[in-house]
Amino acid sequence: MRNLPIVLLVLVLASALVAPAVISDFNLRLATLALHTSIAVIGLCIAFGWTGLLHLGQAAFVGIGAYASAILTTRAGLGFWTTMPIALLASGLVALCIAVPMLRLRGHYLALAVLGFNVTFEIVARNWTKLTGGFDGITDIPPVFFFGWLIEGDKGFYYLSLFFVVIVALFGTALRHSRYGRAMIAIRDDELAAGTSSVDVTRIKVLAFVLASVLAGLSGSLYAHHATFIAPQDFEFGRSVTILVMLILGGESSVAGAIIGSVILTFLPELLRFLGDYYQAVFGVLILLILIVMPNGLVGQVQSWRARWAKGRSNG
Amino acid sequence: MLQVEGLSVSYGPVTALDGVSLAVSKGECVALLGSNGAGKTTLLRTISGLVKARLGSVSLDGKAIDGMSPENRVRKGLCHVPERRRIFPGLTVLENLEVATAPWRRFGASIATDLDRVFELFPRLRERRPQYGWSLSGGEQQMLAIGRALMSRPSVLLLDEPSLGLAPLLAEEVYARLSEISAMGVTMLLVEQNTAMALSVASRGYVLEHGHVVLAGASTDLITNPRVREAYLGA
Amino acid sequence: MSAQVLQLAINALAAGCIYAVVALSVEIAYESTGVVNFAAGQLVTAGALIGLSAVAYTKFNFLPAYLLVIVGMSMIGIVFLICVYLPLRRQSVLTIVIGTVGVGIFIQNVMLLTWGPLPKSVRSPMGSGAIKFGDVSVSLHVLYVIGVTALLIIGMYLLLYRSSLGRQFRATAQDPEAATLMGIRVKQLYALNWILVCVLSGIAGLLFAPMWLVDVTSGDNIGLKAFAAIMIGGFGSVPGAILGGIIVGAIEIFGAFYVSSAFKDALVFALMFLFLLVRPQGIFGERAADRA
Amino acid sequence: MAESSPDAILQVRGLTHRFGGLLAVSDVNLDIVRGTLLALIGPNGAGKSTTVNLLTGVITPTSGRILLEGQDIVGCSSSAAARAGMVRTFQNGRLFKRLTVLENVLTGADGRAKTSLFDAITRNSRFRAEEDAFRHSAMELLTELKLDGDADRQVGELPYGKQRTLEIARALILQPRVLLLDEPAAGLNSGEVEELISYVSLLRSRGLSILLIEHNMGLVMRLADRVAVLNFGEKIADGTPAEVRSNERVLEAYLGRKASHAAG
Repeated sequence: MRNLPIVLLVLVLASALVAPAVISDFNLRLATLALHTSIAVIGLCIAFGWTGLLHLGQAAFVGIGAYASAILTTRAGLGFWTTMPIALLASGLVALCIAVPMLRLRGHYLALAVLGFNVTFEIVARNWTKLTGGFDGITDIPPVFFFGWLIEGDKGFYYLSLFFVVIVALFGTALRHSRYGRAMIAIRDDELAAGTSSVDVTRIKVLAFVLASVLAGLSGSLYAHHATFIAPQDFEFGRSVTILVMLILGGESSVAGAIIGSVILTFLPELLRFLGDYYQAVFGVLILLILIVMPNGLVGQVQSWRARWAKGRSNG
Repeated sequence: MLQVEGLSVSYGPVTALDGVSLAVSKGECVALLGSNGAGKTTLLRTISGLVKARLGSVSLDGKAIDGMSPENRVRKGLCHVPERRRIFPGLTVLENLEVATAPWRRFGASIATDLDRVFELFPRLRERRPQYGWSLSGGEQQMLAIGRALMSRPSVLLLDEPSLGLAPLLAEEVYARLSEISAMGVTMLLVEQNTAMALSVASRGYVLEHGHVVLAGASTDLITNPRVREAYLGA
Repeated sequence: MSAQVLQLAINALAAGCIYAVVALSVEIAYESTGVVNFAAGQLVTAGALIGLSAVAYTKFNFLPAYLLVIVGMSMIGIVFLICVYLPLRRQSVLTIVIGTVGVGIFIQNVMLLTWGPLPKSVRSPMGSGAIKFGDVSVSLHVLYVIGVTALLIIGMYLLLYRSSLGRQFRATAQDPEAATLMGIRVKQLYALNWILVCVLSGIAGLLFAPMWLVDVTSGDNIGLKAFAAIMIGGFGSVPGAILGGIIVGAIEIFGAFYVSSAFKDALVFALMFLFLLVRPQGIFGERAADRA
Repeated sequence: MAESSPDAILQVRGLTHRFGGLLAVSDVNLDIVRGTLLALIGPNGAGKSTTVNLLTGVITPTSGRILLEGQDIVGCSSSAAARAGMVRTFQNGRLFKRLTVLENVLTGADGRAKTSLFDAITRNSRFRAEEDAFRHSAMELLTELKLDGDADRQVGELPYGKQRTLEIARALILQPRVLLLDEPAAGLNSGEVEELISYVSLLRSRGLSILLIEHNMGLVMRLADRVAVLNFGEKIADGTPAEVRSNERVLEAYLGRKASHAAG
């Protein structure tokens, strides 16, 4: 029983590896989307799930990464492996610039400030036509070469995304089990006590916000090359809400939950296709139900069931 | 008048009260003594309905009020003046007093006599009528908290540390007013760390330790009982 | 002042009035529950669209139609209280805030299903007439917006500061537990709160609808501007919300004319960021660090 | 003013704090002699908690100086004060609920960490060595406090008494120069209080300087080398436990005027 998590992990990875062979092209496309979205969700897990920053603008940072990649590849002719690091850097730098003044703010101030940033980003993306292509967005973003091997079609991109998700998940897990992860969770649990336990609260908050944005940038860069077309509405405030809901659904302080949440919420419109136009309304109700029924998300729910089960066994 | 039987309260794993029983008869003033963390405040909060008891029962005038909401307990004449006064800082003194008439005031019912009664007890409040709650000094805030409670026309008054943070002279003045209120026939249960003051108004007292009643008796007996001193100053 | 500037100023005031009413609704919810209502924009749209249907239903009898809107919005407020606020009340404020986002999505899509995606034009009870003052032409609806807003603000003032109910409402907002101990029925006041919030947003919807075309997303932008208005005016201050709304209206109208109509909204948010940097408490507000 | 007695590890001079118009702490002087325990007592609302907040950088004083080993730490952030060696526990147990018992203690150790973010996410040998060292000292502390069996449990599963003990462990791993214990006995049963007393005595015998904030004088009388008494934000007495216990002003503050006459 002790090795159960490891067994599960191997099973999940194995099925993720063989999935492209068995699922339809359409589902493969969704799975790829779910994978690179989950990178942004893991980023939000660091900022919101652990550190407690109510971050309602993750989509804007995905957008910065996507536009940076798209503009540099289409205009300057650079390849993905050059633009991707630049995209990360761009999102991270923008985050750093706004983090220091914004993180003096708490709770709803931060939420509204980041929301305002998201809306401003949309306005700029729509109207700075020369740079961003305005409403029409940027088309014909080139595919990715991997050591001269063209990663084309969904199958190749699926494995590329999976590779990055595994790297990011490992990064997230390592971070969680280091002093940085501890400090972040300490800040969310009790900021005052974290300070008196020698945690440098401001520095860790800035770090969490910047890391979240760097991961969003990676997610955006992958998105741009996968979709080969980006437009401002891909990064609007509503998208930030979706990313947040993915995290809450999966379990707000768990890397695995972030991935699970983004997979479920990416496939949900398909699963609920019979609802037709009602899907979005149901989506709103779904948010409320998750908040009311299982505020700790799927992972949190499973953990509490396991704890109860273990308790029942030790008592019985 | 007020009867508490076998009351037990826990906050998660911590037991705050463990089988506390006490009774206050009509018109009586009873003091509740004990050190920090003994469970005095929890007891008052349970009586006024803010905290749900795990076991035991509270009854008022012989009728159990256990399921009743705090708002409805006020309507039955049970009013709790909470620790640290908790006046409404953004309401004026007059508004603080008027707002407490919500339980009984219907259209047109006059509050003038009730206001007069409070202003007679606390003339300072009359002067301060238009001032905001936050601008009052600690002593004035305490007077306002007591005055506000009187506006709800209580038959039983629960008071939590009315002398907290007050200079000795002010605390004595507050206590002088409390004995006047007691003389008007209002039943009182008084939590206080200032033993001498509490016992100067109260006729009887209970000593609480770790959620248990460890001692009960007349004020005159308690004041000389070494156990009371121990509870505060240690052996 | 040239006629043109005066003309712009009047339009700015009208737009500002609408933002001020929405900001007032957000501010009331925030002061009494600590919750920032992210569904404000969708509630504005709901007011406009319910108004549209109600006016058609009553065959352009505006008074009963508007009463229908107020009843409808009150019902939304009560449903919100029972289905969202009360079940989530014990959790952190952040959770409730995310809950309001869910409510917004729900309302928006129910409206999409009911009214469809196409923009609609809405008539004003004042008709489409205008008055000319020299070179300045002011539509009757704009004057109506300013008048109704003034009445609303006076009405809210009387309700909150001159009535027994308002006293209880403010007491509950400041200290719900102490209010309970004074025999105030706190749940009823929470109901009043959410009814006020929804009705105010709904009235803002009725006011803005005849000025622009209405579709299911038109309130979103108004909600966002109302947030900016509160940040500028200062969280925790009713006069701040009203002043902030008018400032936002002015920046938008003058900015569109003198700077760029594409970036007029960006100007609003730029000012908001400037305030966050230099004076995070806004013009009148609480200190930003005080409330978590 | 005895400016620099060589064996005073903490010297507080003229500490004053105003909330609005209210003087919460007024011109307070305190001295802790290295390796001794000073108890700070006083009735509810006397300003004890404010004093702790001032000493640990949670709030900044209106005026006054706080000299830790001769160095003024006024204006330091709470984390800087903690790293300087001014470490506290909280009156009502503020642990990190979503971390395990061991992780709670480790948070305190992290202030001494030298490794970078890069080391942490690559989990290289430098990082692992540091982490192992921290874990080792954390486990040592937990063993000493009989919490080693609970190291991997969530904090919420611990009984209250153990939670209070855990807070002391989290403070101790910071290697404090002065340990501030804010009402450590609140809510403990009498057996737990005895254990607390013997552990605090042990810490002092190892040379740790302690400031104990306590409401319950029983505990104070058994532990303190010196006692300072606050009332209305002012220090009204300072001396040995016996001196303070018979001090007229102290009795008055605690029991009220009449009782102190009756008792005296």
